[in-house]
Amino acid sequence: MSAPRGQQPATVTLAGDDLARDSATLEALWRDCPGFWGWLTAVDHKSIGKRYIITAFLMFLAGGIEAALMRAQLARPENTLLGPDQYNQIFTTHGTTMMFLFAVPMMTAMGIYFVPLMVGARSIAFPRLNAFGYWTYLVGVVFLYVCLFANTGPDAGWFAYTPLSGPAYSPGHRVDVWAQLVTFTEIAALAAAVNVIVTTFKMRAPGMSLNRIPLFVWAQLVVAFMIVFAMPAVATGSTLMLAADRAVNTHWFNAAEGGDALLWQHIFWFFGHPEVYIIFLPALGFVTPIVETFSRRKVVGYTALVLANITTAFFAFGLWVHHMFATPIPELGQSLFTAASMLIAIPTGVQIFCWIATMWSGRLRLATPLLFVLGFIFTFVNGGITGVMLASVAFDKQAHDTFFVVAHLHYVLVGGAVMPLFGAFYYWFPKITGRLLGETLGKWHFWLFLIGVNVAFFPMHVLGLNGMPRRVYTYLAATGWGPLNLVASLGATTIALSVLLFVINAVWSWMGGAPAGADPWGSSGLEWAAASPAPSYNFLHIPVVTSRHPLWDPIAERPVVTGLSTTRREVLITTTFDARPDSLHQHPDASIWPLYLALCMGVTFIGSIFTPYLVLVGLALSLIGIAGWGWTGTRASGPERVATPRPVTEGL
Amino acid sequence: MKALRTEFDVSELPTVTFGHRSLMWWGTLGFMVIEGWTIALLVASYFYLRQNYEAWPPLRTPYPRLLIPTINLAIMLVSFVPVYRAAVAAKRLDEAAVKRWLVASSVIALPILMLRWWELWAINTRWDTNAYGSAAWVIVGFHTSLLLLDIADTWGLTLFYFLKKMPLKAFSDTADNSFYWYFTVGIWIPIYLIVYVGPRVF
Amino acid sequence: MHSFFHPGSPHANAVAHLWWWMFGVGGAIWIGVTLVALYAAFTRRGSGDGLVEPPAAEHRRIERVVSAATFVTILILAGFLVYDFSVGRALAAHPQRGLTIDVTGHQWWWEVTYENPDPSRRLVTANEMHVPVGEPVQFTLRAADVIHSFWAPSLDGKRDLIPGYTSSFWFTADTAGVYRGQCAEFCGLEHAKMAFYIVADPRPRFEAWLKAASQSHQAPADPTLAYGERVFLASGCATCHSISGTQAFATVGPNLSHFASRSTIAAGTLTNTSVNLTRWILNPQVVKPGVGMPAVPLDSGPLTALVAYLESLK
Amino acid sequence: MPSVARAYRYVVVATVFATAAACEREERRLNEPPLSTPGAFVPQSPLQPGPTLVADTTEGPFDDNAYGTAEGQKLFGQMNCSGCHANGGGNMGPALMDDQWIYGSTPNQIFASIAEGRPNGMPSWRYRLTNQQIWQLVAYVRSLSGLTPKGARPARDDHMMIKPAPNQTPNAKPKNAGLPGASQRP
Repeated sequence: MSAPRGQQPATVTLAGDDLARDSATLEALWRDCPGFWGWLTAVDHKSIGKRYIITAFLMFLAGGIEAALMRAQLARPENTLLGPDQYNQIFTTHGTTMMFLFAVPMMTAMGIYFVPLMVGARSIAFPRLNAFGYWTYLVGVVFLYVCLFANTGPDAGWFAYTPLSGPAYSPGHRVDVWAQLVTFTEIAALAAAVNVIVTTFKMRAPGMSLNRIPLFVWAQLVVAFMIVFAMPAVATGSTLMLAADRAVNTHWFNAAEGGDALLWQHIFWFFGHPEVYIIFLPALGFVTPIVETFSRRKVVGYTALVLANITTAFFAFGLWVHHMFATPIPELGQSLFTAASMLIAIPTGVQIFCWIATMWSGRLRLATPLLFVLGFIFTFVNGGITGVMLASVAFDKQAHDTFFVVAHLHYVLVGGAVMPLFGAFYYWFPKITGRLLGETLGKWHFWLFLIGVNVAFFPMHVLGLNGMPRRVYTYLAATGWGPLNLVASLGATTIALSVLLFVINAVWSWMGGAPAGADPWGSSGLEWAAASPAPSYNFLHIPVVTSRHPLWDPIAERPVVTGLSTTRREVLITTTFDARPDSLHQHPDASIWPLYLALCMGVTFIGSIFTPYLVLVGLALSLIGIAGWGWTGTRASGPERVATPRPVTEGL
Repeated sequence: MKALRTEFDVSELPTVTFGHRSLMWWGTLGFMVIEGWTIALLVASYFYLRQNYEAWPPLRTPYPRLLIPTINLAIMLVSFVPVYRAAVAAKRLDEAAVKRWLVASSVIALPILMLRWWELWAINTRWDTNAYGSAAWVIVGFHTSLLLLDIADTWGLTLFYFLKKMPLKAFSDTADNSFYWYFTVGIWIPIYLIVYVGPRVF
Repeated sequence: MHSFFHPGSPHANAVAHLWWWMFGVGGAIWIGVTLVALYAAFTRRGSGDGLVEPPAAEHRRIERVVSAATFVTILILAGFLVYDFSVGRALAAHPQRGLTIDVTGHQWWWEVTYENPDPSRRLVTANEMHVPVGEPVQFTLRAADVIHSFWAPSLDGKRDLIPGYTSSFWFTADTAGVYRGQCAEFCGLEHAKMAFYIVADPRPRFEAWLKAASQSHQAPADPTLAYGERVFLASGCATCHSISGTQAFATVGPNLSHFASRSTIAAGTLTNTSVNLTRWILNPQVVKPGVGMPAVPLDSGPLTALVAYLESLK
Repeated sequence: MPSVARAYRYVVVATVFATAAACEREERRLNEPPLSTPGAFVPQSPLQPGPTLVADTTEGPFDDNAYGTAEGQKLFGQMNCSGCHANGGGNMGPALMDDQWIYGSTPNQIFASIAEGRPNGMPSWRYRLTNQQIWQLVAYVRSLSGLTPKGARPARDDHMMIKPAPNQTPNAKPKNAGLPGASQRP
């Protein structure tokens, strides 16, 4: 049993070779199988996370290329580079890619990779579910892009407003592709969310009580809960309503038979607005550790930051109608949503103030990650302020669906999410690859990106107020929108250049960058206690946490947990609130079933577009998969001990 | 590196736990929340569409039939008994009893599944007739998919118990399976009231 | 005029004022926050690995500053909220019912109807509407196919036209002039080319226009024009378009009575000249790919006559 | 490993086919030269007896094009075809959803019926619609009775449902009642 309180526990003196032997055993126990097969059956949260991050980044590049095409088309009036048909497919794919295939998966991927490391766990709660999520997402990615090249790219906007996206006005299978793609990404996001929640609740290192959880993990946890309540909405709308309307002629959105076009907007934005914060809160989670590390100081207002996260999440579900101010809905309702939309600025403001205060009272090292944080503050505050403007019903009726909104949302998402993300790349790249990213190229990347973003998006505010609507494939010279559009396009080129620099930097550094030790920045988080790149078992000994900044504790000997099995994949389960050791759980070995099931999902959902029979086939096949999954799951290697009704560690 | 000090030796901690102490329980709970929330959204949409009509069900649309759904509801409520007993037996680690009650649960699941087919047609309006029909069909249809999943789960588990030597932690899985069944049947009660009884009321 | 910055009505004016306030205050905040961040970044630099542990007193001071900043934020937001609500109430107030114009959004053009108790004087036109200056004008908005959005930035905010819904709003143009508007909700292939014009005239000129526009045509005396009319009726135009006083009364496409009095063709895509019109009739799909109007391959003779006829419909 | 390589090759081939099919189905033919009338349809001499006989073809230019068929669906409503054909159910004019075809079910024959008109009330649309529009109508009319590829048929129309959506109707084998197809002609 665990050592009772008071009595001084023994110090384990581990000689170097003992350590080496233990780590070798654990490595053999936890690593994925070698070779191609091993790649298909991997369940290690780090392999999955790495794939997720790389795939999502490729999607970022794809979406960027689409953006570049649009900017090229709009660079001058009545340009004929793209026709309306191509333009509509491209802007729809751009939005869909950036929201569903880049932003959300990238943020959840960072969680999948780092949450277990940051809470000091050997693995994520449900490794096979995790792998299943990735494969499902990959099926979606391939599906969308094959269809785009087959001239079947969705063309009704990433918001797919009915009735335009309905059967009567979107013939063919283009919108069906969109509807099913959403289903894939939504399954993947939910899988990741459940994983993050359970990992955070039940697998934290002993001593990491709720008030010691790192802010990165807090952000991921809050976002996981938002995903659980937001994603089902879009799934309901796209799969159970829109796809049904198109395939089997239900009448959810057909006014002639009692359906309602506005119902779609309610459902979609009930997901769509929280979506913004699902992308944005994890980014705030990146900022805190970066600020702490590079100002050599514990963050000001930990509690305030946690509460800000939670209140933001709550408000986020009360804002959706501010996307519908131009529709015929009651004035009173509108004012309520105005109030909510303005209130949400408060928690965000608090966070910004806390970080500035931290830097103000710290000793700064202006490394690239911190530069990106400064760029984030500069860019994002602008987006936040235009956001407050848009909360006003009167003004929103002018700016809604114009380039002003385009500017606003890019300031918020590029400034608020992508900038911190790049900062996070520079900060955590060593932990993933064991090597540092080049600083010089990094600084070039930062400055070009900052300039590009502002040159590209600032003029759009003016364009919108000068009456340029969104989603137009061209405009007449007489409108006088030409010059500013040209400027914006030049800015877009600059962004493209800076991202290219980053790709070069990443590839080059991964090949032969400067090797980083376990903790290159002198940070405080548990993830830096593991070697870089982190071994398959994460920690040789599960650490015991005694403060919010474990690695900054001025203690002689680090308290650890011993006694975890070295013959089966055993993880430590702790109590939900104060993280006391509670029980052990055997984790599954590598498995092919996640991939198999994901492919069955593909058959089912993609098939549903063409014929119901494929749905039956898919379901039948997945039954086999579920059986196999369960069969390999119900296995125990080694002795089993059944819990007595009361928690074993009650005495602690 | 710093010297290490053993704070906890966990080698003796239990490996089989029930309820909120087991990971699987939390996972199950997570998916219950997701599915329950989806049904809540569907029901909200059902009432949203209801505003577009004076009469509900709409003019010249018959009431849903009550006979089959009521019978099936009764069977579902009865099914609580074997499922509950299976959970109790599992917590008592009584394998024989677990097998017995799992078989009972699997058997009672069969008529539920078969009656569900006629239950769909008992809505008495096709999904492509009007928005009312669409809403009713989609709600019941979605619940059917949950039912299928849960029954497949139960049958699989039962099968495993007879096919191989199950580890002790399978008892915990059995308890979670019952837990999920409570949810699937529990959520059906409001759906039954809204979709089948509702049109006669509002 | 087609810009938020040139308000032509009390509504647009009020909103513009509101925005300029938010712009001023917001801009100040943006610059302020940035400067503080930069100051911190460039004055607080330093090397060394030791942690910074400010004394409790200073820490409390910092926290007080943060709370103060938060408090100020709340005050500013409250200010915005009050101002916005006051503007909102002003805009929501409905005047005594004035002139009412029915607007129906089609893919991709605007159908405009001036109701009149006397059905024969009911006026149907497209993409260009005239309103009297200084009088409240009420709009009734409907959609024929998908969602469109009616927006003339210089006059007022936008309103969505949603199938199954009828929405209405009003404004008063207080300066005479021609105001451009454009569909603001993505509505398919030609969403980009779905503009309209609102001509605000003093009452007498408006009356004159209304009178002229509600008259139906006599059969043209000039042989060329007469031929043009025969071409219009014979070569399929009449299947979709209507011209008052002729046998053409189809409602698929825009109503072409008094076509010549409009300044543009194809919902603000081309200026209304005989050259453009010829181009448009011969192959509309080049000008506006996907538009409902098919190419009408006419020989030069009938074509010129048809164009002459249409351009004569003042 | 070779097996994997072969699998990849199959995937590529399948993708190419899917692409080809999809392109055909999804194309928006916005600005293309006006389509011609079917060769046999243009009357050779004014002395042609009886209804025009048309060479059979299996497919019209828009039969497997979703957008074209949808345009045909729009025209069907705009030109008030329902006035006589009642959404294909048949009333004053013959039903279009069943497998009975008085003047033949091949694209060219339907084109002839629309363009020339037929006795007892079917007007001629030759000078009202362009060939392209008539071909789109042909595609829609054929989709009503399940003669066109399922993937390209329009689904539910956003109006009151008087008929099942074409994409719900089973593929049909027409009984070419009345007029014999060109193949059986002496």
